[in-house]
Amino acid sequence: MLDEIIIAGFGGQGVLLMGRLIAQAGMLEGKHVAWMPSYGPEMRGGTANCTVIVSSEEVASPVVPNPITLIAMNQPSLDKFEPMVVKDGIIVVNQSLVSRDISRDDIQVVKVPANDIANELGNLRVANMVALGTYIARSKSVKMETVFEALEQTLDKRQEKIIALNKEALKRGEKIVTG
Amino acid sequence: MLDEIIIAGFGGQGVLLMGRLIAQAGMLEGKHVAWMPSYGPEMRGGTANCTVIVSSEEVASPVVPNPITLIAMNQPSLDKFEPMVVKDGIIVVNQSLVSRDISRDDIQVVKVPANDIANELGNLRVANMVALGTYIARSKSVKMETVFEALEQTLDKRQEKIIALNKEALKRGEKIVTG
Amino acid sequence: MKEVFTKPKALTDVPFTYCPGCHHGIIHRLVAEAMDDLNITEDTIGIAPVGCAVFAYLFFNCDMIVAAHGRAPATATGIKRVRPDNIVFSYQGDGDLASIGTAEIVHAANRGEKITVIFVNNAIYGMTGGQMAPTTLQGQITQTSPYGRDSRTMGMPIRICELLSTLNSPAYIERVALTKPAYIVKAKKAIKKAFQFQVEGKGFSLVEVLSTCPTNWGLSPKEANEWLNEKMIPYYPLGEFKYVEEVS
Amino acid sequence: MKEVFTKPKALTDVPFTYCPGCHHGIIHRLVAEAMDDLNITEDTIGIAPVGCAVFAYLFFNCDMIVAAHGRAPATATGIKRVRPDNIVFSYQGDGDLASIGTAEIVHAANRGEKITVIFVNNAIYGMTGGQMAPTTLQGQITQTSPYGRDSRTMGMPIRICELLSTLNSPAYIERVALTKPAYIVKAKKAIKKAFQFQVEGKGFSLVEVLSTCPTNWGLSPKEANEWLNEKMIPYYPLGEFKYVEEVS
Amino acid sequence: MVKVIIDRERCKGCELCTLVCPQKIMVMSKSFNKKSYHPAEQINPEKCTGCAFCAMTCPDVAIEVYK
Amino acid sequence: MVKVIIDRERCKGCELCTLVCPQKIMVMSKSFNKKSYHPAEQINPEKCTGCAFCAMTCPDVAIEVYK
Amino acid sequence: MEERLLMKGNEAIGEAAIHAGCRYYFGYPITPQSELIAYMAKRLLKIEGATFLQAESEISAINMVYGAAAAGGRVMTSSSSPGISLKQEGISYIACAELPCVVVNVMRGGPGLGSIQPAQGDYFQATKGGGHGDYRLIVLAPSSVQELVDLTIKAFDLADKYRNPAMLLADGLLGQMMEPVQFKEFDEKSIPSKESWALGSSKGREPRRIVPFDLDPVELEKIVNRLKQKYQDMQKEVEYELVNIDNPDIVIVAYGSIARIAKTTIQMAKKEGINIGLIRPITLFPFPYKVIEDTADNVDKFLVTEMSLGQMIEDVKIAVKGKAEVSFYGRTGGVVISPVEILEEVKRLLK
Amino acid sequence: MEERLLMKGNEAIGEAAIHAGCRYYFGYPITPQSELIAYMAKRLLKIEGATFLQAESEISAINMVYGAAAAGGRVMTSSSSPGISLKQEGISYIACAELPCVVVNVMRGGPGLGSIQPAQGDYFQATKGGGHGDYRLIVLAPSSVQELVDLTIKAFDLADKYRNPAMLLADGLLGQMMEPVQFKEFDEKSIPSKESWALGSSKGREPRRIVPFDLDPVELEKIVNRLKQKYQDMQKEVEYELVNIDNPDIVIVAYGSIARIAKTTIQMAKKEGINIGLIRPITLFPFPYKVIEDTADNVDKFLVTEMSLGQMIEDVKIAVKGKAEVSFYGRTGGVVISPVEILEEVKRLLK
Ligand SMILES: Cc1ncc(C[n+]2csc(CCOP(=O)(O)OP(=O)(O)O)c2C)c(N)n1
Ligand SMILES: Cc1ncc(C[n+]2csc(CCOP(=O)(O)OP(=O)(O)O)c2C)c(N)n1
Ligand code: SF4
Ligand code: SF4
Ligand code: SF4
Ligand code: SF4
Ligand code: SF4
Ligand code: SF4
Ligand SMILES: [Mg+2]
Ligand SMILES: [Mg+2]
Repeated sequence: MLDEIIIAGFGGQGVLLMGRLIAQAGMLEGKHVAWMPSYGPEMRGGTANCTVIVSSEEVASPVVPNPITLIAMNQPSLDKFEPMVVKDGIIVVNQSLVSRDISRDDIQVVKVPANDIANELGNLRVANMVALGTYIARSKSVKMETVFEALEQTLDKRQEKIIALNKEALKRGEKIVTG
Repeated sequence: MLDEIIIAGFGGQGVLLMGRLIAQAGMLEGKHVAWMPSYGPEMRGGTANCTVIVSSEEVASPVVPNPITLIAMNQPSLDKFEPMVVKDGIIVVNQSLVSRDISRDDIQVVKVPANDIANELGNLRVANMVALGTYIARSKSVKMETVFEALEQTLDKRQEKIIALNKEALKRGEKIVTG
Repeated sequence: MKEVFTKPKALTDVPFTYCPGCHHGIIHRLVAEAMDDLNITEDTIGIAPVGCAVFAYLFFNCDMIVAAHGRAPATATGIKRVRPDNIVFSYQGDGDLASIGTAEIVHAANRGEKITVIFVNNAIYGMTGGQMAPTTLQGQITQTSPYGRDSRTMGMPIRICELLSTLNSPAYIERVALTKPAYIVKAKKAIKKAFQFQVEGKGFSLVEVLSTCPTNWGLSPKEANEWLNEKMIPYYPLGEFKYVEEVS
Repeated sequence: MKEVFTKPKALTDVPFTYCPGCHHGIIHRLVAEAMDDLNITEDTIGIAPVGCAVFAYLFFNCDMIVAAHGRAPATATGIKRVRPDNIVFSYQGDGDLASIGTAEIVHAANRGEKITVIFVNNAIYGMTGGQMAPTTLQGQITQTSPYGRDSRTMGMPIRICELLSTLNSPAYIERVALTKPAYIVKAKKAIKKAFQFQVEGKGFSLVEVLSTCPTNWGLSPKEANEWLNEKMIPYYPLGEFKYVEEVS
Repeated sequence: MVKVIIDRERCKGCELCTLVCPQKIMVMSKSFNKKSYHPAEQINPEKCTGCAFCAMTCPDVAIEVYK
Repeated sequence: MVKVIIDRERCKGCELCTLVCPQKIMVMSKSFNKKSYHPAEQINPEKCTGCAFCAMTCPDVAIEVYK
Repeated sequence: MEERLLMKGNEAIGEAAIHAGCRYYFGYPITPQSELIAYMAKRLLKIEGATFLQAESEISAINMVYGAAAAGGRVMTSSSSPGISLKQEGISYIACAELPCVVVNVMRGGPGLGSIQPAQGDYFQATKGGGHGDYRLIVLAPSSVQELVDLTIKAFDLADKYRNPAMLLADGLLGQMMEPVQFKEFDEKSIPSKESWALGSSKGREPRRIVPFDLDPVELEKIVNRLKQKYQDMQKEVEYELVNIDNPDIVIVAYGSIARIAKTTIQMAKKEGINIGLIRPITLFPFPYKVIEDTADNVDKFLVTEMSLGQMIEDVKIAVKGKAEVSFYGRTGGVVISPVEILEEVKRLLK
Repeated sequence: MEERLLMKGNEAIGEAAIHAGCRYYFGYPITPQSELIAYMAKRLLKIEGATFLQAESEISAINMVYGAAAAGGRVMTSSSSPGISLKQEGISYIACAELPCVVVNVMRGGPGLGSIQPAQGDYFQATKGGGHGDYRLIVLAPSSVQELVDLTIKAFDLADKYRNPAMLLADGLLGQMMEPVQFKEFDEKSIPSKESWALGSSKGREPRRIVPFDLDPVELEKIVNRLKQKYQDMQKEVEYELVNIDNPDIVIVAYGSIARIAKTTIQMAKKEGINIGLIRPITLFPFPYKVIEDTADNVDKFLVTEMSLGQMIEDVKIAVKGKAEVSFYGRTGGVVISPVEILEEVKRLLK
């Protein structure tokens, strides 16, 4: 099993956390994982992105010029990374912030109105979890329960409410795929 | 023609200047010359020495482990450098400050009571010129007139008296050899 | 219509790369206004530091160079000695000037180099993500003082104006802030004066500007301004520390 | 017979390598006397600088290390942090401390490192043969100010005690001289106090000792003493600059 | 009459101008600019005194004031 | 009685002790030591007060004073 | 089995250092190793008797390390390229004084202020001595977060064993990435005692002197010869990884993060029927000359690939002794080489 | 014929610099180059508009050089080994910014504080870049006082030609010795104009920016590739001296003062019927690989001799490509190798 994911969005959208959770969950499931952020001041105000690899084999190159999966949390990210996705790859796109359609026809697209759903849930900040839920449901690279576990390990345990909300968001995202 | 000279003495005895004058004179006579001082704080209060090479050939190594000539201005210098002089080499020794005899019998020794002569001349500081005069007379590596010329080029021209005194000292040193 | 306020000509059109609410932008503008006012832009050589203001070379309409971290005063010295007729300024952060560059600023000031130094004190290392600066306040939490600056092992914040004012040679040293229009007016005067001193050949001048770093302070721009007023100004009193009419 | 004056035990038997009349020797003795008096020799770690006193490691009967030029305060910091129960002192010249080591001394002082600094100000670089130091007097001729120090391009001499006293953290700073027995008595007290402060955990202490360099000043030891009295003391006033009973 | 021009695209939505306007007529827009900041906007321009406090304070030189 | 001991071989002939002796009984010897310095020597030892100024001043710790 | 933790490279170095008993850290912030200094602050400031100190500069930091090492502390500093340049004088002192310490360089693009992206342009500086005089660092080149952990621990051990500074030569890619890591149990008792040489209280023994110089050349030469002997002894610490080295069409020599990228190239090549071998030096000093030389007896072509204009290639050439062709592929400025690029270069060479 | 002057090496460098139009000097005292800084003070302080400045440190000095070079001045700094280590960051900046300047290193024994006697332990630092990142200095290695003069002048010219820092790599022996020198007429008009790139008044032109970094790796790589091209172009400046190279029993490779000592060895050997050749690299970067490789086609044995533990030998090995045996003889710590020692080593090798 192998997934190579690029997750991209605005600085404040929590894309690094999304990647971390996938990696953490992969690790908990005994897979080989690697997570690689973009870094430096160019992130300031601009876009942020990270790369995650989940694999049953040892991870060689952590750099992924051509991802199997792209999670595009906003328009500029889609513009930047769409051309790089491999043939037959997947793009999970945050429909709430992306107006245009995807131009390539050799890839599979999953649209999720992440911000709208997050708004429904009462907190725009969990839009990332919504999209993450969609990704997990679609790719099955890791199990949803393991992501829950990863979430609990990563977030401050005393913030039960927030954890609950995040889980809720993940599930709502999942529904986009599972219906 | 080749002479390789080590001149050694106390810090204040003017041994560096002696070397410089030989080198300068050699240069004026169109010879190849090199001058090399000992340097650094170990000189402070201790001994000073320099190496001079005067040659009709280009000077390769400026370092002379085994000099042809040694001018020893005091006892410690003689102790240190006597063993290094080449067989059949020359040692010009400042008899005023060296009590012992030279132990080697495979070298030629010229004794000059440089301090005493300088004292006679009324200035202890020209002991170096006395010894230099002796050396030049003995070695003939450069001509005395050229040393005079070098002296004039090196010392402040306004100090005519000092130059005259130095020349006088050189001549007195010369006499040790020429009689 | 009359221009009441427009972008100074000494600024390029490149939008600043600074975070929202960061005072670096205001300081840049005041420096540019001083250049405009004194009509020296074409003769000025500016020195960007290593720090958030490393990008300053993009923003000023004059010749610019990026110095090594902390060494801007030395680089300024080199430039000014070759081009005494040009106006040379360095623009330095507090990590740059008060930490790694301590020797350079002390000695440039002491030599009375005829340069202008704009010293941006935001009590933190901005560019590298919020580490403690020599100017970080007692108790302030940063990446490298995660439990608050502890004066017992990390020392008290250094007051650069006070320190440099013990030297004979500096001609003009002042500390200003930007958290109110009235302060900004004063800051503008100070920065202009600092260039004026150089134009008149009077010697070393330095303006310390208390500045915010909302990003690394973890505060909104508004809160950052308040924090500066409440915490920084009491420790770093505003005012003129040195003003020498005639430098011998 | 009673000993009125004997060589302190904290000195080894190795004869000093300093030039005739050089005050380094007196200062060494005073440091050793302080160690004897406080009975701390066995717990003391000394730091020799790069300068004429680089050989200090030969002379003191305690553990010693030679620091890189100017960095003795940093090296002292490293040692003291690992061995807080030892007494750590650095011994530095004016080239070492006031020129290349400016950042290190300012920040060690500012952190209030619990170390003792003996600062030997002889207004020149002794070891390297007499170049200008930051403390060289206006008009003074050296190898690198052959026409006299010119304050217009080389700045005025830096007064280190005054500079460091603007910082919060140093506990004790004093300037002394050695040109008269009365001065020597005072210097001895100051140096002892500087160690005493450390023994009591009070924090950073520094004693600046005005010192002669007959060799590079081109003066006899006697003339050097006179020059120090007449030229240096007026510019470098003797006295206590900082004395903090309780360091917070 | 005073005219205050805000460069919506240079504005980073820091809100500092709104704090210094004595007339309280600088407010933050609900809309986004291209960098996804909410830019400042002026309401009730007729109340503007042209004091330029807003412009002086703006770290992004996004405000110009004309009379 | 006071006894002043001068280590002739440590002495570098700097003359500083001669300058501070209130009794003017420290003088420079005409002879050389091994390092070719003229060492200090005490004359009229009976005049010595044991003030130890000479010893305090000696940069080479060449003087010891006993009472 | 020890717990697997997902850790960022920089933090993993920090944790490994503390795990290995490092209690003294002196550093100065610089990207891309800032997480390391922050991590050391967070951890060491909570350990009684430990010291975390943000120095006023890299120079001060390395000279604090010098002092702390002399006093017997297990001590570390870290920085990135420009900051490491500033430490060269200090490192030369520490090497001359024969003191153990660990210096971490998380390399970034250069020269000058460069960029903050990964690079390998400091190979010469690390392995040949960027400072003055004849000295060498032990240089370890990790290529995964787990190796950051293992080699950090090893760096401390080798530093103590040889009383020599050891450098962990990483890059921004390794420093910034996260991977699962495990910490094997570490026996603090394995740290050699420093009581026989470190500075401290001299009660009951002769005072000690740490003196990195001797104005008498003959004496200084003795010190240098002692170093020389030590560097020869270190040869036995050579470590490297061999991949697919049996009968390859070509052998890639690469270290650090580029070596793992090359592994992807190898996998890709296999699919195309190209047989690529890999020699990955893990110790850069001592350098695995012998295995490369031996390999050159059976292989015609070597490709050295580095994120530089070509530095390690010189050591490879020295090892190969003209027995095989040695080519180079590099990118600089912070550009990370992609597996495809390397593959294309291989194909070009095999044509 | 120009006048012959007896000059001390350090002073000869100073006079040559001024002769070549150098009007800006920033330095910090250190033995054994103190006469040079003193000479610059004496001369430059008397020239209207020139600057002599004793900086507060070597770091400040090199950063002043950076500024002065950016402003278009013909500028120099000098130091000795430990001081040169401190300049590494600054040198890397200057190289990245493509600014011309001359850096003099009068080497002394190392590592650490070392000694103040002659040594050649900074070869790696000079030729491979002791600083971070991919850059190179032009490195010239004089072996007589006359060459100190000629190569100082050449260093300025090459620095300007390539807009790259050039290093004069001398040692304490050359710096301290006196030999006769001559100054050929120098045409100040030969100094290339810097008006097209130096900082100054921007009236009538676009403002200029000297920016030794780019956070975009791809952009930074363009800068580095420009450097690379330049370093390739520099290959044509290779200079070396060949002695007795026709049919030697063995070839010595040596530079600087050791090369002239080796010449004495050659003379001595001739008397004993031993035929020794000498290749003396005059430019250490670019290094004369080709002549060494070509020589290796006809000669079995090479002896590299340096006042170090063996540094240039690596370049010789790279050049020789295994075609001949390459041995080493070195002394360190400030010990000057004697002609006899070398001869004995030669005899041992020829046995
Ligand atoms: C020699 C060196 N050390 C460290 C750094 C990393 N660095 C970049 S900016 C900076 C400090 C920035 O802080 P400051 O000077 O206060 O400026 P600010 O960003 O806060 O405006 C540091 C340490 C560097 N580039 N070079
Ligand atoms: C990095 C470095 N720079 C320069 C030197 C050369 N150096 C040795 S001692 C010294 C200065 C000595 O002057 P000071 O500190 O005043 O001590 P003093 O000899 O006067 O007591 C210098 C510059 C050095 N050893 N290392
Ligand atoms: S990090 Fe701080 S100083 Fe830097 S631009 Fe952002 S707010 Fe300003
Ligand atoms: S050179 Fe000066 S400071 Fe050094 S020992 Fe001699 S007199 Fe003392
Ligand atoms: S000019 Fe003054 S009144 Fe008008 S909007 Fe700006 S701050 Fe408000
Ligand atoms: S101050 Fe400037 S950047 Fe901030 S909100 Fe107002 S217009 Fe926008
Ligand atoms: S003890 Fe006093 S009186 Fe006696 S010799 Fe010494 S200085 Fe003179
Ligand atoms: S003070 Fe000491 S060294 Fe000087 S002359 Fe007197 S005894 Fe000798
Ligand atoms: Mg700051
Ligand atoms: Mg001094």
